[in-house]
Amino acid sequence: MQAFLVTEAVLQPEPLRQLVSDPGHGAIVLFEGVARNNFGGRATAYLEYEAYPEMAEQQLVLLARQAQVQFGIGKVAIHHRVGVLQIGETAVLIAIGSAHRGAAFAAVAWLMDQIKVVVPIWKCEHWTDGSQEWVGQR
Amino acid sequence: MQAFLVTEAVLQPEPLRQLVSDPGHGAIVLFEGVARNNFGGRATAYLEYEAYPEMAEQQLVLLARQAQVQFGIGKVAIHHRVGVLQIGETAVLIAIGSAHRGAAFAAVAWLMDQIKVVVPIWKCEHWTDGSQEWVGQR
Amino acid sequence: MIISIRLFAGLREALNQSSLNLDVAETATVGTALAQLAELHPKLPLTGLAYAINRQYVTLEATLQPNDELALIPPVSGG
Amino acid sequence: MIISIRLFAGLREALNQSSLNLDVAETATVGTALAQLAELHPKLPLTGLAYAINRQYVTLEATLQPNDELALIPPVSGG
Repeated sequence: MQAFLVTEAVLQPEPLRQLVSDPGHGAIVLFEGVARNNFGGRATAYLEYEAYPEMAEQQLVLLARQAQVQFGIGKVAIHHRVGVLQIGETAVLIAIGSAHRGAAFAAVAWLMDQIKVVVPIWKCEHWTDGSQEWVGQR
Repeated sequence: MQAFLVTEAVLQPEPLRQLVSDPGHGAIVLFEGVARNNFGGRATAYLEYEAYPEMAEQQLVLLARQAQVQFGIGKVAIHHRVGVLQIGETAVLIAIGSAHRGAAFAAVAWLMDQIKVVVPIWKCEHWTDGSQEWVGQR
Repeated sequence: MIISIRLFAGLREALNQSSLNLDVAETATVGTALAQLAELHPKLPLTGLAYAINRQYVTLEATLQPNDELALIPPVSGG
Repeated sequence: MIISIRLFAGLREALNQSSLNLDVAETATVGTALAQLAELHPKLPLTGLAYAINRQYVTLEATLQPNDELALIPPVSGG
């Protein structure tokens, strides 16, 4: 299993959890960003994600290395799904192993913020009224 | 599966994840506190946890309710293991579902801090030199 | 009246038992019950504890009722 | 010289294609290539973009080499 992956396949937490586990780690944090049934209160039918996959994977690797230096965490793995996602399906999965939990909590929040700024992946909301919209683009 | 449980059985992330999932949630955070191979640099052979289980489960419920009010998170589930744990095994598992990730990150950090103050569970370090010590008690 | 006392971790190991019954006065508080316990078991380390009656945290001043479960809670270290 | 341009999300939908080749001057920068593209496809929404050459973020002033892959990156919204 690759630690950093952009994939059309359903994301699986357990293999990522195993990738980041280590006898020196006292904390494992798993974060899942999940397709929600609304955005700003407007009803979502389903989501569609598109990526520049080669660059997105590179960016995820860079962010993880930066987080390791900045927060002193241990192993990191990040998978992002692309294609059509039904409500409740996982879009992004971050796993962090760390000696101490504080660093892992700080790092996972920072990683998610960064992913939403620098990783070339785009979300299209397909609303229940049949219209669609690339988030952040008008 | 009970949402709040003190148990001798190996903790399983997936059922807890399912307990907290909801179509209105955009974020799921899973935290695992794991038996580490050292404590303050001293080598640990294995851990032993003891609980006042009836009260510990009550306290976990109270903390979860408080976190829901304080942080606006959605569903919460917390399991804590007792008995002998080998290095790498999970001692505590917290699952949080939330509309937004920021609330979930804040709540999981707060919950772990609180667990270490008010939930009647005790950890005994069994060192590799054969001696043992109840953490926090001399 | 009889109350039961729950012991954990180092306290349990010190007495090699996880609970015991204590016959206390009708007016007993957590504090007076502890003093009685200390007299019975002088080596029991009773400093730095928290207390719970029937699974609720209480102070030393809390009064006891017949059949109450008084738990002596050393510094916790879960997680 | 020929460079390839990658299009995503709204840009991809606007042209109904995910990449195209562009014949640019040897001295071309991201900015001059974009100006050329805007002339070819006046309806393409080219505001608010970031740019990458061969998967590295660059500015409008970056110079292009033959066979470079220039990606036009609308505001991202992963996660």
